[in-house]
Amino acid sequence: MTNGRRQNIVWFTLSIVLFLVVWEAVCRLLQMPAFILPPPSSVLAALWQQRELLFGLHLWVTLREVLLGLAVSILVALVLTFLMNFSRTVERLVYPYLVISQTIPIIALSPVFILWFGYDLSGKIAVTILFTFFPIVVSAFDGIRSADRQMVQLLKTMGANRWQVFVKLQVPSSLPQFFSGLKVAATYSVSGATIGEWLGASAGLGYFGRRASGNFQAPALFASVLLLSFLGIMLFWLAGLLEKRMTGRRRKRKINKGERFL
Amino acid sequence: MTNGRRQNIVWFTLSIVLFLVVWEAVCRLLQMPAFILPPPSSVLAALWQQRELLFGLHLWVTLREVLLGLAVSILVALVLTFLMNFSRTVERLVYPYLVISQTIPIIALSPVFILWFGYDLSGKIAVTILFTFFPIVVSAFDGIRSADRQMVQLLKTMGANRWQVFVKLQVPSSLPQFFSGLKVAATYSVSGATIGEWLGASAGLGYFGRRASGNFQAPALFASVLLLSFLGIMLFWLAGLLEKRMTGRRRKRKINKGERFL
Amino acid sequence: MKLQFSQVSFSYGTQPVLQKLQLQVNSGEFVSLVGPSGIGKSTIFQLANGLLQPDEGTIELDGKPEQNRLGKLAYMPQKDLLLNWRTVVENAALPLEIQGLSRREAHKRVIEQLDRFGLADWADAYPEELSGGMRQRVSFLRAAITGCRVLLLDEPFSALDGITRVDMQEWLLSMWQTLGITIILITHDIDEAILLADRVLVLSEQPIRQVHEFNVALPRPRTVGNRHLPQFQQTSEQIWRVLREARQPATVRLQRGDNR
Amino acid sequence: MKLQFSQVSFSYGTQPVLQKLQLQVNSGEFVSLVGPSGIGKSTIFQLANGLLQPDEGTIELDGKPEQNRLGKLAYMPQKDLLLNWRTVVENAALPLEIQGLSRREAHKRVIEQLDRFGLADWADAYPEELSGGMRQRVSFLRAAITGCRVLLLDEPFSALDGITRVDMQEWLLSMWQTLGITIILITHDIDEAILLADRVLVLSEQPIRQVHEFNVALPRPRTVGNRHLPQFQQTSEQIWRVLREARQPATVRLQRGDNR
Amino acid sequence: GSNASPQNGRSAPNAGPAPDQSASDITELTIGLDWYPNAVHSFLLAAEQQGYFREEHLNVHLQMPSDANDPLKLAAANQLDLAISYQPQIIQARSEGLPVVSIAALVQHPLNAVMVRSESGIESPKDLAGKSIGFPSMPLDESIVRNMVKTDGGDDSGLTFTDVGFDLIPALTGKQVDAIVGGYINHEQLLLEKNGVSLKVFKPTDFGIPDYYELVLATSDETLNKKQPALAAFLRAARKGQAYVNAHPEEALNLLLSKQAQEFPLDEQVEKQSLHILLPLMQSADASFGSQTEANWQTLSDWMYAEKLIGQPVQADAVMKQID
Ligand SMILES: Nc1ncnc2c1ncn2[C@@H]1O[C@H](COP(=O)(O)OP(=O)(O)OP(=O)(O)O)[C@@H](O)[C@H]1O
Ligand SMILES: Nc1ncnc2c1ncn2[C@@H]1O[C@H](COP(=O)(O)OP(=O)(O)OP(=O)(O)O)[C@@H](O)[C@H]1O
Ligand SMILES: [Mg+2]
Ligand SMILES: [Mg+2]
Repeated sequence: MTNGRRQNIVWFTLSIVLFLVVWEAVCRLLQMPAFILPPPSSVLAALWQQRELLFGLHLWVTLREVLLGLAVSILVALVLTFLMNFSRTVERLVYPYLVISQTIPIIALSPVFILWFGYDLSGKIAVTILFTFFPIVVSAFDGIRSADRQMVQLLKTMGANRWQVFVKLQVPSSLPQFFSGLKVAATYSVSGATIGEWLGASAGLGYFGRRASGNFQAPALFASVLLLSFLGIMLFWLAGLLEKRMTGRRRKRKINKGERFL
Repeated sequence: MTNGRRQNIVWFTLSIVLFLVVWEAVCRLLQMPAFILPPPSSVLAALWQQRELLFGLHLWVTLREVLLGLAVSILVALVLTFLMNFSRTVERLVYPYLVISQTIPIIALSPVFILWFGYDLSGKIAVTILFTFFPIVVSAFDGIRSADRQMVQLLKTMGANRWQVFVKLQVPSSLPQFFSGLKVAATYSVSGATIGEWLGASAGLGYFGRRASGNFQAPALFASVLLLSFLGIMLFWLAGLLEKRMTGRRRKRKINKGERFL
Repeated sequence: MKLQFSQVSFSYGTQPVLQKLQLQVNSGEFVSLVGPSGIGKSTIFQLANGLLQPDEGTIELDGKPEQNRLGKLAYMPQKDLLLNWRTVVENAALPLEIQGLSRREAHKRVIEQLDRFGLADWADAYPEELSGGMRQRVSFLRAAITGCRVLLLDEPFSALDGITRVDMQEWLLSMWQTLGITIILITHDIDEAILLADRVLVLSEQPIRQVHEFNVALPRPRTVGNRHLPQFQQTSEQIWRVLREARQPATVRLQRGDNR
Repeated sequence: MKLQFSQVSFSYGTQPVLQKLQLQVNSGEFVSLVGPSGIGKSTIFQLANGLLQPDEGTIELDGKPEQNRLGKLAYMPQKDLLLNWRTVVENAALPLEIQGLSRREAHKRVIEQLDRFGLADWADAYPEELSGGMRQRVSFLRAAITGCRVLLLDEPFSALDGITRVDMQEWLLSMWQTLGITIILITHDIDEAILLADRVLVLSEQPIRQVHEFNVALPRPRTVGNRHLPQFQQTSEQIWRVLREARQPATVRLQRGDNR
Repeated sequence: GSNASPQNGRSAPNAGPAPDQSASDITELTIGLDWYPNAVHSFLLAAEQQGYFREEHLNVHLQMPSDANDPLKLAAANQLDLAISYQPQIIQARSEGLPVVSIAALVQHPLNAVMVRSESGIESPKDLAGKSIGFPSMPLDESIVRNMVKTDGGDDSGLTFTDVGFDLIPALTGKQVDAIVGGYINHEQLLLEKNGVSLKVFKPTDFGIPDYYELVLATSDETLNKKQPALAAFLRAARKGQAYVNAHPEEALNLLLSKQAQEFPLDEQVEKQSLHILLPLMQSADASFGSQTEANWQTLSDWMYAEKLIGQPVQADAVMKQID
């Protein structure tokens, strides 16, 4: 297990290093203008130069937005999934709006957002929620509906009500699909917070990046993008870890002789 | 079946009408400034006024981008899923990039995009792919890995090679999860094309909307948003229809007496 | 609890399974259900426990027509249907949890029984780690522990070796006698059917219009040795005769309502 | 094809199942495997077919140690394991498709056999529409049709009624005789084990260190009537004795390597 | 046509060495606009329609931007021949090492202004002390407001700035900020007033900010080297275009409106007012259309350096070239 994790980290590092090498190579071989795509070396230099601002302020601002937004989003998604599962009417009335909410370009609604949420944290959280709840709802809902029919019936013969079928069977068996959605959402949460900051902010990595872009400081812009990516990867990884934790009990046992050939 | 579909349409219409009513009420009761959130009546008026431009030009441009983008995206996603399934090395090397690609704010890369893709269709398709392949890959890949272990083993005892296990078992059993992802992707494809148009375009609903927004013609902006939403809902619906088609054979039979109590 | 089918008809789509069937199992009775594969035994169970509803006729519990029979009868399905994320104890405790018992209490009750079922060392094992027979025993335990007054057992011992089977049969009989519950058992083993039951119901035609009843007049307690009693042999032969006569529709070509 | 286990040890984690087991099944032989639930019968099959590899010792096919045994032996697992999105025909045709036959050809071969299995009217039905016994027959057909020289059958008839079972047994025997294949059958029915096999192997201790062998010296063709022959009775009693002696570890408390 | 063929957008500008300018050869030029076509671009449309470009053997393609800064970056990367950009932007870019130079000033004075709602009680910049200001991602705008407040005798220490991106108007009308900077007197102001929001507008030049060129025409050092004759020709045609707009504002406006009607219908009234405001700012008695002075550039550059908006001082002759 620890061995596997160590190996994972090695692979991850390898893939990041490869990425940086390819990036540097692209910059040099294709002679990309540095003000459009700066080489990673200069980006890392900028990261170091701006470390106080980035790590002292902006990273934390964005991190808070992301985490709060994602947490509320999961809550919202679960409540929606729950309601849609228990009432066909709610499902039919609500589902179209969920889809609609994802097709509206945020720019169209940004004035409304500003009017309603202003420039404080709530606005960024709202955008993050808008960006992330959808994949969770769709996968959780699909997961819940795909619970084994025969098991549902067996539970009914035990006198289980809908709530018990939900808790004892549908929820556990939808976990794999729920986590697929959560991983996607975790990744998107970073973009959500960034866009949230673009609607109006005075701190955060998105704000920083935009300013850097306005000042033609491509390395600084990419330094913030690098941090954003890093944040996204961490969140994805955390979601994966959570998945292992929550569904691991049954997996752990599976990993025995029987799996040698898989 | 036809009855059920008719009922669906009734519900959908109901929910849309309700939406418009609530929207109109919000505008009037909260006295929203019309240039921020125009009432649906004026949006519909704008839609009618601009019908020639919208339906004659922009809708088709965007539709083409969306459909092409989504099609290529599905292809890309399937190829990636396939490669990651067959090679652990590919998975480990590629997966981090997939995540990275989703955390980078696209606007930060807009000059790079323009540099590489220019202003023609390919750029919009590229953005649409970037927006849509991820949910498909994550769900398809997770779906494939969650194929029943005992069935995998049984196939192996029949002498099946990995390809056969993939085709005969993993692919069919991952369909529900794949379609969860596809539905999410179909919804996002519209946003993808819209953002693609923002990077540089001279036609399309996103382009139209942005210009309307720049000129504070809120009704025109929301008219384009309305069409975009409609496009998104249609695509979502199509993905759902496809799901029913592809997994329907087994569902159709299931719907018999045994389902009465579900 | 008394269970009664009055003029019950049922069909899957266009394929009739039951036609105006009369069936009665008295309170405290032990009845075996025997018949060829695919005739409709499991279907009868699903009608009884409320998973299916008859197209015509009524199903009565204790003399009263009862629409909502779910949760009133304990049911052991033919497939073991264990939840693969629950351990042996957690799986068997499921119906108790659903009845509202605390986790602790439910687990306690299950653990008390594990030894009897040869599962004492496997309390925390997951279904994947169990052999076929062990899974069947967990499923059996799960049904037996519910405390319902009627127990529907769909081939509960089919995956057990002879000795374990006798063990389980004995346990079942002792439970039946102490608790005074009603048991209906589906089995393909005619000897088992006779040995355990007060009455053997034989299904032989498709769709099922009537059942052939055989009262088992052997005194209790019975042992495996009873097999050699002439009475036993006679009942057994009668049942075989009924089944053999009806052979054609059962195994060679099943009659179906539609003709695909 | 000859199958041989040489000094094979195997354990799940810390729980030993086989210890230096010697086992040999000759080409063209029909062998039954009998033993208490949970002793390791299915595990032996999984070792034979290559799903598991021994911790020690070798498994030989036709005298040669063979690491890659997957696909060389036909295997009918204890659970029916049908794909719920494939019809009866499509499920049974799966191994043929995997062997590279065209869909058409594979389906044709399956359809030829359906009648024999009492599934003729169910060709296009999905597994959910089948009764337990019908599912088992599909699974049996799927294994029997592969054309492999060795057939491993894990309780193939447990969900079948007596008549259907005899039918299937007869078909199996006739296939065995015409094709000259090797068959190993796990069953809990001692009579069935004796009636069908050349040799009955009894597993009784856990972990399995050795097998008790019983040669069945009855002439073929055999019928159900053979049961009453003294030779038959004698073998049956011997087997029961072995099993009864070993009763304790099997049902009361199974020995495990770790002590949770 | 206002639309570049996609091919050109990507590869035409650096497709091999610039061809020799033999009289019959047509030179392709791609120009990136600062924003979607509006009144300020009338001279380009006029030059095209009146055939001035053709006379100069030019084939000009217009390109819409994705972001206000993108055209300059793309010009610096030689992906565009010309970019309409902002004077402070050019200085900023040059100080960051982008090889860009201005070859003409299109709007001679700032359009940018500080705007507040009339009922806000803010009468002059000094009243902004302690207020919140919305700005569109440009640090320059921050300095402008601070200096205006100081020049007007106010205290700039309590000012709070929020980067509101592209949502200046909602920020102001939604009362999320007290003032906005970065809005143009020929666009945001007109639109707000048209929607019934009455404003007070403070012009930077009235409060100690150096006068600067709002819009300039930029190219890269390399393009300037390779295509100087074509660029000069372009300027000649552009001047003729502007002269035409001056002489026939009605026709120029209609040309703009009808061209845009195929893509997005512009508001006639707004564009008309906008053109009316723009024309006197694009040229005057002492500054012909397109003209720029080193002094002006140097003043702004020095001011920006003093304001720490740029890290390196930038010399006027590095960022501007008069090529005719
Ligand atoms: N869900 C279903 N849809 C359609 N037909 C079904 C369904 N379930 C069962 N049947 C059919 O109904 C008939 C009776 O099935 P049932 O499961 O009751 O048989 P059974 O007597 O329990 O057989 P076995 O001994 O093999 O388990 C069979 O022909 C079967 O194919
Ligand atoms: N994947 C596994 N992981 C851990 N233990 C296992 C696993 N599979 C089987 N076992 C254990 O190995 C032993 C032998 O199991 P096996 O399935 O071979 O028994 P069996 O003889 O086929 O029994 P039955 O007649 O009940 O099917 C059992 O104690 C079982 O719990
Ligand atoms: Mg059954
Ligand atoms: Mg077994």
